[in-house]
Amino acid sequence: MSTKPKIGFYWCASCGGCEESVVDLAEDVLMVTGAVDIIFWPCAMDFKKADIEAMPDKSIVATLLNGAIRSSEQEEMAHLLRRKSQVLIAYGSCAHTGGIPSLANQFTREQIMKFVYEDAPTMVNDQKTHPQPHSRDNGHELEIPVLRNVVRALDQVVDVDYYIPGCPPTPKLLKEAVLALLSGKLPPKGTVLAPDHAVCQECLRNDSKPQDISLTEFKRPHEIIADPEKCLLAQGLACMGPATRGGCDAVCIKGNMPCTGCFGPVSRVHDHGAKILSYLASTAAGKEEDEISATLAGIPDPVGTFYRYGLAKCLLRGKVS
Amino acid sequence: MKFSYFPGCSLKGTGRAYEESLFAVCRALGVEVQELDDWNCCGATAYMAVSEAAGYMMNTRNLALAERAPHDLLAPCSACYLSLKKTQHYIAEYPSIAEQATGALAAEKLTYAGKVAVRHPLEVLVKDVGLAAIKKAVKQPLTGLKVAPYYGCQIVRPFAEFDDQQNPVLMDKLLQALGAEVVRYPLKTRCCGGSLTGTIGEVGQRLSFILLNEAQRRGATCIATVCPLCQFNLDSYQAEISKQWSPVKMPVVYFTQLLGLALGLDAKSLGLHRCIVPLPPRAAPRQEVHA
Amino acid sequence: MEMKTNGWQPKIVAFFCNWCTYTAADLAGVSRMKYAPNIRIIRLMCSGRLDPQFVMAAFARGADGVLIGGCHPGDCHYVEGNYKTLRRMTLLKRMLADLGIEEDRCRLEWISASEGDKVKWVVNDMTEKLRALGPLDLPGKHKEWDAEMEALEKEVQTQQEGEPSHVH
Amino acid sequence: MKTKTNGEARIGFYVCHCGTNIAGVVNVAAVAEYAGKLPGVVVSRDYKYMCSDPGQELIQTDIKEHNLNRVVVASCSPLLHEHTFRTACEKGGLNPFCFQMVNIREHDSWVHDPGDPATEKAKALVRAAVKRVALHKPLEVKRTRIHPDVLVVGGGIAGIQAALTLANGSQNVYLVEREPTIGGHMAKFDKTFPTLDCAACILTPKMSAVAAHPNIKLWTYSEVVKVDGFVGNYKVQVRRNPRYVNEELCVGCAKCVDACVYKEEKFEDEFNEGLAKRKPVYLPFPQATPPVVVFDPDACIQLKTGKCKKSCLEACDRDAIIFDQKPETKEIEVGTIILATGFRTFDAGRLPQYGYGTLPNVYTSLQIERMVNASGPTDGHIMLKDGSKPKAVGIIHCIGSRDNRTNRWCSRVCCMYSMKLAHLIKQHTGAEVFNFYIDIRAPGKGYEEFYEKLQEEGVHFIRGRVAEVADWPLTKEEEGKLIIRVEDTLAGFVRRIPVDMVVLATGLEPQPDAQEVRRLFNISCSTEGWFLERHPKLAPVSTFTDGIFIAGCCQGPKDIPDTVAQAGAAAGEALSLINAGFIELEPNTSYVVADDCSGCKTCIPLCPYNAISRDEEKKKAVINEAICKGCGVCVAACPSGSIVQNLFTDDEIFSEIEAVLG
Repeated sequence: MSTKPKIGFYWCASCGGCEESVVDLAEDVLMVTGAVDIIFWPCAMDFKKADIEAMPDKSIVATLLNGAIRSSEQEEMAHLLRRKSQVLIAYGSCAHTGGIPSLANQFTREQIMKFVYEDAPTMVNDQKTHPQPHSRDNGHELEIPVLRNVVRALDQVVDVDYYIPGCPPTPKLLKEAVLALLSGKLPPKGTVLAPDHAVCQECLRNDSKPQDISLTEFKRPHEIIADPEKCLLAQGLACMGPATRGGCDAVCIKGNMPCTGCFGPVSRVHDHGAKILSYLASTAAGKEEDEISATLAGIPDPVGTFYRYGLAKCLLRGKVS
Repeated sequence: MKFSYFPGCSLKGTGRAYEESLFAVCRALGVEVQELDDWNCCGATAYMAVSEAAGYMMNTRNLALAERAPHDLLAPCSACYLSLKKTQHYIAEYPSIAEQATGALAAEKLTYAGKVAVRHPLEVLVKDVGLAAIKKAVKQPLTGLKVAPYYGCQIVRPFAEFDDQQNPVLMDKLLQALGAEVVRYPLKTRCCGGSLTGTIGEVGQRLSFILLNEAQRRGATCIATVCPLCQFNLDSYQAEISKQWSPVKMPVVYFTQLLGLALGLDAKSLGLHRCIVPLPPRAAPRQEVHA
Repeated sequence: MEMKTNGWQPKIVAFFCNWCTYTAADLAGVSRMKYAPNIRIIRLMCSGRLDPQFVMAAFARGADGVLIGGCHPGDCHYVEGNYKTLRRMTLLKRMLADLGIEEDRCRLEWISASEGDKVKWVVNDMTEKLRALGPLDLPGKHKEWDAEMEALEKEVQTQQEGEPSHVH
Repeated sequence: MKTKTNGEARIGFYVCHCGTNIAGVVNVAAVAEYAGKLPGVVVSRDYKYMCSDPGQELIQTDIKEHNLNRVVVASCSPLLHEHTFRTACEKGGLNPFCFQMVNIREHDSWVHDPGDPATEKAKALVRAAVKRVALHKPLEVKRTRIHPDVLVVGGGIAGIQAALTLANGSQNVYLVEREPTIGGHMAKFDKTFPTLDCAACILTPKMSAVAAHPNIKLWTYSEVVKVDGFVGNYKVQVRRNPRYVNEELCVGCAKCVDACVYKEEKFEDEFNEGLAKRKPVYLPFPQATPPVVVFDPDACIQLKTGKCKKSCLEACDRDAIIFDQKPETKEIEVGTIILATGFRTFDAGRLPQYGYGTLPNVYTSLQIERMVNASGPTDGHIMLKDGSKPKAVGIIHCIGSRDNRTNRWCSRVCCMYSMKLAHLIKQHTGAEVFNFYIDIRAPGKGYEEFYEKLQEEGVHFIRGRVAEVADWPLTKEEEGKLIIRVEDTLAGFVRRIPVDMVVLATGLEPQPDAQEVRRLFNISCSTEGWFLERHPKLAPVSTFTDGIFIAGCCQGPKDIPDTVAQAGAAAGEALSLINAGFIELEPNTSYVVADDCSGCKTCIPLCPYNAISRDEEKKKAVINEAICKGCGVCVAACPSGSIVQNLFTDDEIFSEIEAVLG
């Protein structure tokens, strides 16, 4: 039996982009596979849950779990992998802060089911059939996982050791994390494995930002052709860079798109959305309420904009009534 | 510009000239007035003195009727104006009265939401129609006519909503716009005797005398008023007053009548023939005035 | 809901600026004005110090209402801090509405140092409005949300103690 | 500074009874017991008066005996006693900022009824303070140098007194006055109550002393237009309006006035309250200081049209007239500022029922002051419009005071000056004098005695608010008279009292531009417009802005003795700062944690004092803590939580929020 350290990958409520990001390691993936045994990776390899259950507790050195937790099955797998792993890493925005799936916390489960199975424009369902957790077919008892009322980040379900942020994380961060694991030089538990400064520090357009921008209008990316050299915020785009953890090398901004906040906040911030709000409102002009409202009208969906990757980690955790 | 109109008893009786002149000037100035259907007594004096609650109920009914139309309610009689305003105030401030009123209205399937605005024609003419528009419409300026503006007590107390409580000036401004000379008349809000002229005559009439005598002393040709009771008190007893104290001869007219004259309307249509002490013909040059 | 409102008192966390509103609250005290005891005042030097995170934290920790008091526009001890507050609050109110927090639960008031009576009025008025809205109780709500996971967690625990078995 | 803050928090907690002020409402014993069980609290006590010496010693002893490193006191407002307890901590060997105060008097016992809710509130506030104080860090007090020069704004008796006190104490003073002369309202008075000494006799020497004082720079006809900086270091711009005269050359001989092409005095004389006229060029009054004429640009033909013979130029043998004089802006640096901008009198025309402006022989009190003054427009004769002496005079009190429709406050001086005028009128004319009053307010030294003296002199006092000054006689005797209609509330009936002259005792109001002035100086106003003192009893001449003091009627109506006392107090406060040489500033400033800062520049434009700049080499924000005034606006905005405000850190505030809720 191989003595190489055992590593697992798993996905919950996610788009699959995080899985792709592992492949984005390119030739470095060989370095990884050379150094570790991947014992569980449902996306790429045919291992079964029962195989994991059969393993002794803590026999996996590290599991990188991506995706938010929305269903009972995901919850169960999170518990299982937690038990079997020495180190559990929340990998990517969804596991880290709830990600895009947690925007669903603005709606009840019933609203979502009704929309998806009845009201969605692409849906034809005259019988108004909804999936049933328990059913009988051909004499068999069938069971599917239960959808939870709210979407959770991984650490809202099980204990998490480290976080690798990003939608998806960059190969660089993954490589550094794996190297740290292999070398055993791990930072204190709970650390986000990315720098603790904001994106602006890495942004090549930082110097082009004027000191006082006092915006009278916010624009959305499709409304302008952005100057590829200048600070996007100064051009009226609500860039989340100043309030978002760096480590991505400002990759979106290099693509002339504003930062949307996928790395989550820095460690000093308790509520990413509220902090984004505070900073963006501080750059707005106006002294009268009407004037201010008119300026801020360029941000049509504050919740969706400020908590795009982390409504689960909003201090309110979602829509509360 | 359209208003609901609450005449009250006076404008259909002793104050008929007020209604006639009001209608005439409104027509001339393009203000539409629609008499409130099925209105009842405002409860002034008699009811309010005996049972305030009954007074409020009666007025709430008038207000509820008025709310069926989307217009402000015009109440030219000072007593009506005050009773309606007072009722609105008490209903807004005291839930127990409001509850009682709601109950009373329910018997007639009426409701009152507290939305209708009660307005006095002086305010409507000066502020809504506007002095500029009135000035433009003047055909016969009242040049040389010396008028003592008399507001009486009720449109400024306790709710002076559209003018100064101590020193109301809207009528002064209106009369000046008509070309009249306004006499400084510091008694403009002093009591005319009110109901006392009917009960304790010598007390009430003495109060009327003071007003008439002072207007005369200050060289006024006439007194202009906004209130049917004031007009009645001041106009009707001048013979007795002259005997009792000293001779007075002072025409007392409604401000709407003077406005009508300035707009070139004929004296008859303004009800000027109903005055006991006639307005001298010089003031109404186009028409002979019958006493 | 009925059960919860039994004996329930609204909790208001207030953030008052040192120069105007905090002083006004002191004045209300010196003038012995009586008002509802539901408010807990936290002093900031300027309403401009108010980080929207504080409002979120207060709600998350169980406040039924958050009151922010600053100097009147043009009167800020720090020239323009209150305008910065106004900008943040304008956006925050919109966001809170989207998150299902009723408008009356988060209030911005300009109260100058001389307006002790306004402190009294605002606190009483806000307390009444919160009473009418009922408890927000986010800690309770979050606990309720998480109750759905308890069954599984328990099962996982017993599993750890005994033999591995299938959950479904 | 010795500081014991290492290791775990060891907190001492003290709750004050404040006599029964707190203990009568809040169960202090229960609060102390509760606090004793909170994490980190090692001593918990309640005590009768924590601010007393034994109370403070209690803290000091406990710090030593129990090795405390944090202290919390629950008592009154920190705005009152925070400094007291910080000092006590310091004396006990603790850094003064390892202390937190809980306001359970102004914010609790004084505003709530006795009982559980008040006690529960106290516990919640205590919980928050205890949790917060554990996070406190020792801080150093910052010092700032005090520029020794002082600016005094307003040259009435308050400003004069303050300026002289400071100048006599060897300080350089700038005295700025808007009018062409100093002297203010007092210069218009004839006598002062209750001693009846001549106002000019006591004021004129002070005015001359100001003009002659080597330490006082007197700028009349000037206004403060801009104020920057902070205590100890104010930069002030003063605009000197052109009076079209070289102040250095003019000696006030008034030859130009005689030579003016206007032979008649045609323009309203402000100093004589409209009772006299003056020329376009004039000396405001004989003792005007500085004794320099002034040209009225709205009246002078040369200034209005440029087409005048300019006979004044020839008349002036000192060539002092400068028709093309321009406004001039001076920039000065001062450490402290005293505002003594005074009041205006109520406009009696706002109450038409009293006939001011419409009835002849209705005067304001200030007009009578001028009339009775020997150098006034009537050479000291009190006379009616027709030149005759009045036989009966009515003085109506509370015009624009104690009235819901105008001003609610008592103007404090009207009762006394009305009695003074009653005395003078009686003395000068022998007339019957009637005072119509609501209450007589004579609460000063010798004031009640003065009231008694007036009664003995036969001055009538009728209690009742006058309804009207009427000119409509009902009897022969009333004809040609002013009839005062009043309900005599002591006799219980309505009276009509005919008089020849009516004096309206107009009240005091804030200056019409009080709001602009207070914005300029960044101080507060009451809703009425009076400048707000820092504390009505303990800091009556201080404002909420350090280094700015107020004196005289700009703070509220008061008489000359009180004004002079306040002016002295304000000067004393300024002197105490100057003598100390520096002021200790609250260390609640903010700083950037350079390692955390991403250099996003969000904070830079937000600072009202331009204290934040960008280190272009490191690409990080830097706060100049000497300029920072500690509002924390940048901290709230910093998108990466990289700015920390001392005494108000995020962690401290979050812990307060958490603990206050349970």
